[in-house]
Amino acid sequence: MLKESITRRNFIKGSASLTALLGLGAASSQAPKGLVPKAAAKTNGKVQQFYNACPRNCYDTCSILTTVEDGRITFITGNENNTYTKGRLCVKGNTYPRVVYSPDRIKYPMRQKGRGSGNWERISWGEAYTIISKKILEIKKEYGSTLPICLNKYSGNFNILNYATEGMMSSIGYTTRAQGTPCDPAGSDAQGFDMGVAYNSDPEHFLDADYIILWGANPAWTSAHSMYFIEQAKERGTKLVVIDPLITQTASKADEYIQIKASTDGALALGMIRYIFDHQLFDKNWVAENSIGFSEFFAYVNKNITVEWAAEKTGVPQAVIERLAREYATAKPANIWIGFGMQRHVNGGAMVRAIDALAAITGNIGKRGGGVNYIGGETWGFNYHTMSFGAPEGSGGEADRMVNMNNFGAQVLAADEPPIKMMWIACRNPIAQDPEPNVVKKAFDQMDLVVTADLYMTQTVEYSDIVLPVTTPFESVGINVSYWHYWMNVNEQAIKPLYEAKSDLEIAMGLSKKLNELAPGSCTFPTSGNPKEWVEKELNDEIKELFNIESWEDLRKKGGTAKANEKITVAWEDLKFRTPSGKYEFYSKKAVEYGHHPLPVFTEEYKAPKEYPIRCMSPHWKFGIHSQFQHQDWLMAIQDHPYLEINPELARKKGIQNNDIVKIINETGYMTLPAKLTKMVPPDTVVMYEGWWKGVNYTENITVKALAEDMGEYQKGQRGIAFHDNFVNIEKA
Amino acid sequence: MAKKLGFLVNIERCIGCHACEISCKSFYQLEPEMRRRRVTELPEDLVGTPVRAFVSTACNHCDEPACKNACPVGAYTKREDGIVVHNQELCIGCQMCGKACPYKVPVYNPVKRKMDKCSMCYERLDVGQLPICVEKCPLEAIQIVDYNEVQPENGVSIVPTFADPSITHPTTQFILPKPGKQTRRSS
Amino acid sequence: MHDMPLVIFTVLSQLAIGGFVTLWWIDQKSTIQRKTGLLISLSLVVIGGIAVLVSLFHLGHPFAAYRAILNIKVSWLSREVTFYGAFVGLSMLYSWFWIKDAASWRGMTGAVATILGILAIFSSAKIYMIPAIPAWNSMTTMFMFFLTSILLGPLFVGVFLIIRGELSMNLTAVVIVGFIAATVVMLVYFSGLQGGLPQAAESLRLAVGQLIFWVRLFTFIIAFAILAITAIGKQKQTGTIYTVVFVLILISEFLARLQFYETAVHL
Amino acid sequence: MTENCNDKQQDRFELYQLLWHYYRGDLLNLTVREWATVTAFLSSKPTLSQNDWGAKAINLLETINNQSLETFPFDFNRLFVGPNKLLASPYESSYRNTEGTVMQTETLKVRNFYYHEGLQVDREGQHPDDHLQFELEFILHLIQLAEKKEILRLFLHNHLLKWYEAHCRRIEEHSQNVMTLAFAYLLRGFLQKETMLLKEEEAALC
Repeated sequence: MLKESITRRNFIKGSASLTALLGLGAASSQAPKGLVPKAAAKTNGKVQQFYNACPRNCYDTCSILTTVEDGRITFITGNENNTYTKGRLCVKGNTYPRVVYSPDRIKYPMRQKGRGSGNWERISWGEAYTIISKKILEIKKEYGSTLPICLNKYSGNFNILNYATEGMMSSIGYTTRAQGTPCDPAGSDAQGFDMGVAYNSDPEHFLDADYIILWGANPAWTSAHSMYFIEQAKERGTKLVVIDPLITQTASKADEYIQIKASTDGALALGMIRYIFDHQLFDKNWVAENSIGFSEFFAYVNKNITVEWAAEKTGVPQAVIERLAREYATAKPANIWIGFGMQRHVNGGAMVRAIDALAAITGNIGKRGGGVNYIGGETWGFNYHTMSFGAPEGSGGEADRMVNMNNFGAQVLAADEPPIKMMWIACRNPIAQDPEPNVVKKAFDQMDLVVTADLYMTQTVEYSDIVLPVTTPFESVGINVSYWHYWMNVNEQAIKPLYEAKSDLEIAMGLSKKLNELAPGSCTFPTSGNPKEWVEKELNDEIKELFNIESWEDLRKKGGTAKANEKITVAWEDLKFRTPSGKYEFYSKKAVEYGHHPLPVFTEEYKAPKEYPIRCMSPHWKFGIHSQFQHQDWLMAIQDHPYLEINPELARKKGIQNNDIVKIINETGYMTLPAKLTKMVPPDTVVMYEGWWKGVNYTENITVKALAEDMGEYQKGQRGIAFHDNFVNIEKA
Repeated sequence: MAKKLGFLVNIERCIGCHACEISCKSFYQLEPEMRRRRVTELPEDLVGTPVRAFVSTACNHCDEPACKNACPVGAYTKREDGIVVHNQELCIGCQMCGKACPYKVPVYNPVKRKMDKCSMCYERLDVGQLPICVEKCPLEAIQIVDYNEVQPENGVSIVPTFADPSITHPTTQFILPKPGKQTRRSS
Repeated sequence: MHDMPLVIFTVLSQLAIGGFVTLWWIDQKSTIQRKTGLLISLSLVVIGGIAVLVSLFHLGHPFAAYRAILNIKVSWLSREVTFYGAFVGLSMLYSWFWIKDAASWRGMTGAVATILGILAIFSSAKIYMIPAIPAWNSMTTMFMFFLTSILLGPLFVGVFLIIRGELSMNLTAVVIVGFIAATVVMLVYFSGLQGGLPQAAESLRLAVGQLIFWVRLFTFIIAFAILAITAIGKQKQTGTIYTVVFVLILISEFLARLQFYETAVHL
Repeated sequence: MTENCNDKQQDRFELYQLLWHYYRGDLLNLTVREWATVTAFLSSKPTLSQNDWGAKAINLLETINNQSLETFPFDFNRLFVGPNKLLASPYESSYRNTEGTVMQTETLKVRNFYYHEGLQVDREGQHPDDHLQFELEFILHLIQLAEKKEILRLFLHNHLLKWYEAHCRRIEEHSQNVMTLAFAYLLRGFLQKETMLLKEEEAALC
């Protein structure tokens, strides 16, 4: 090796060589080896292309074509073999070269001396594994189980191989898990009660719709590729209706926009249903053949609901409700897309059930181009091989212990017998994204060890003891599907991992190896393996048949992306619902089991406390997914700070002008940020978009209380958070 | 007859996502501050009812390019097909083109110390490919039109915030959004 | 402030051209000692040369500046560079003829250089008379550029001549006419901005909002007043008065030009 | 070559070597006593002691105590390693393109230099080739071979000497520790000398 030869020559030539003087050998450094003789075949100018998959928590889950020159990514674009994304990426996807090559990336495993101190020292992977393993074994010894170890991992990377982190945890014993989802729980439960499970139709079928209602969804910002199909449909004469409390980017494109009072969507749906019943516009045959409990529901509506009441409740004029009901009921097929934001209320689940009922009574469910589309998981039939190894023999406890991801801080603090002493965080940034971040920090304070695996220095990393550098999609192998479209995307390794980054799978293998070295048999996770072999093990016969592929390798060769068989792309086409009765259940005993009313009834919305009369909504932002992307320089060059959207009328009352700094406050906390005056928000509401901004030490969640939604336990184990029932006051700062 | 290529930007379709801008930047590996295409927010009351509207603009490949007349080194040429090309080899970075352009299209690249602007990806067009922004717009809101052949229905040469087209006769045309029906809550 | 090289270039080049024309004209009409003439013409060459050098700093690639004459067919900037370059060249030659004391050659080269200088200022103004920047796009730009020359040039030459006791012409009258014209142009300019396109009005708003606007006006008025009062009072104008007026007006013009660039609002 | 000339060459070599060790992170765990050796070593180099920046560096190093040694690795990591946004990136590309992104054209140009000499970075593609540590190692390789003088001159001229000042400025701006500050001065002082040396060589060539 050349480095050594240099060093040797130094010794020979340099009489007072510093190297010799201080006894510096190669071993004393963690630095990369340095320069070595060049491989004979090496030249610059080699161009290659690879298929990648965007693994972020996004409807669109794009198939990517990556150009690599001299081992460096030079261009990233959409894979044209995919008819949903059509070779195009969203604005965030286009920034991937920066995500990979940003000098801000976390490069090496590091340990912080004093949590939050900013005093970091570099350690080797070996040292990191040793510190973590020793802690795990110590905890196991002290508490008799691994339950004091808590995993908080979620949606930062949905590559199937990333479930290795959960697998690694299962392989050391029973642990505590952050369970649930901040995303869709109430709505998913609602659809679960009504139809057995949430199941959406292919978004490419928007083209077949005669009428589209986007109900609290903003695909222009959150699913640009779906927006393409919606615009195409519009151009062909489909009417687009958007129902939303805010004039979103999508609402700006609607043929008709209806501004609704937030959290009253259920009342609107029920009002429409009453009109449809009154005018005999419902599909009698459909409900007779495919549902149970219709007569009870019919009676409930006729007894309790009037259109006048709905108008009063929702702020939508009666005439508009009636026209909307008539148009929707007579269009064939009519398509509803329910956004996740709509159900982030204390009555979110009930509202989704009411909207489902609207689609059911008009016979729109099970029809191509129709349906009540929310989320789906039909293509997620992987083996989840990485999670299959089980607890080692002699590990204490009987099962994993669950804490609610959505009230993580408080539940970690409350956990007892045994308490939680160690946290492993992957694919998440809880301090930025969870409600009540100050409580989450308190929970961190209680830990003996916090390990975070991440790409960037987030608020959570700042508050960790050990940080492990992870790979971008381009540096590892994987496979991805979507919870919205029907494609499966291959992820190839396009470049070598930068610095010392490792994938979650490699980390799991490395930790297992160390654990087994220190205490043989203490971890059942395999200690080695080729990622390509791992990914092949994810595919079973059913999923191969569904996508008409033989293997991961086959999918790669076929263009990196494949669409599921047509037969599953129309939700409930066979009308075999997965409810206990096998029918659509207006009357759900399952709902009763979970403590809810059996029928899709109206549930009151959360009322604003007197001191905090202004609703502060925090919808998704177009330059970010949760805490990802927005901090990249290309996007910072477009918008470099968060802002608060305020209606000019409210601003006038509060003496606030454009760009004034505004203080938002409630009992949970406060923050200050610039105002943007806009009529896009109603006068009783302010909007701060969700995201993690570079150089900004707060997020929209500072004032969000861990207020639970009405549903979530049935499908997701835990209720979600009513993110949009966040009430504040504002003043000029 | 020679071509008259120009962009046709459909504001009705544009969702202001900036993918055109960023894909162009990525393809040409431009610095963060540099944008050959730029997405700009339009006034809220553009169509009467409040909406979020954006317009995406790049070089307008004018019939009478002010940049071309301002440039002291003759770095600008207007091709037969109407594309205004800036030859960076010749540029001495005097920035006069940027001053003269009513649309502030040529921008200074502080690294190369030369001006930089959209070339309608003529190298791609010449081999039968579309410009990056046209190909990568998720909504297909940008097109290339030969205005000598086609006069698009609804195409207009001016949008609010856009300079008077009589100065340089830009070839870009826009399709303005149609107002939708809105039911807004009264306060 | 990145237009600072242009501010310095335009003011100094206009000063040099104005001074040159004054010197040449007086030399035609009466006699100037060889030593004095040489001194003035050399100092003008130096100022003219500094202007060229400073202007290069505005370029991304100063060493490629020679290419700037390539587009003379259409580009006013090319024309400016060409005419001004030729002017500086001829003014050197002109100085050479002072050394040689060749009066008739001086007359001829001076005449040609005068024409080139006028063309250079004309081209210079035309560069900025562009629709893209409404505050610039009027004949006032042309007048202002020439008036800078008329105010600064004669005073510059005057200072030398008065100190050496050779001032044979009433330069004060020329400058006072210049002051009056400049006042009129200024008023026309401001009202033009006020009543012009929104961007022009914005330029005025920006300019007035800056302290240097008032310093510029103040120095202008004081300089004008000193010259006018001393002229009306038939008081003998001294080198000191000329120098003070020159310095004040140089500051005034420099600040005016700085604002010209800094407050330019693009369409 | 004269003895004097040889000495100078030896000094250059040793200073590059020290900086190389520094950027490799080899010096993070030295004791106060070992630092005294290093300081004495530096004081013996006329190139440094006679240079303003070099003298400043030596003065600072003489103030080292246990406390400064304790915070030294943390500050070193904040500046050059992470996990935070690097306050003084050690990668050439961070200074040569405005967005500071690594693995860009500049990196490739550096790589080409290595290739020309039959070298490459170990595990190429994982660590940007233009990390200061590699550039210094490359210089150490060239400096001992008389026939590589021209390559060395070109490399210094096209690369290291083009960006070290910006790098030093960032360290000076963000350093919270005498050690890192001293090394910024050291790097600046030494490379200023190198710049002058190159100019002299060029003049000699003319």
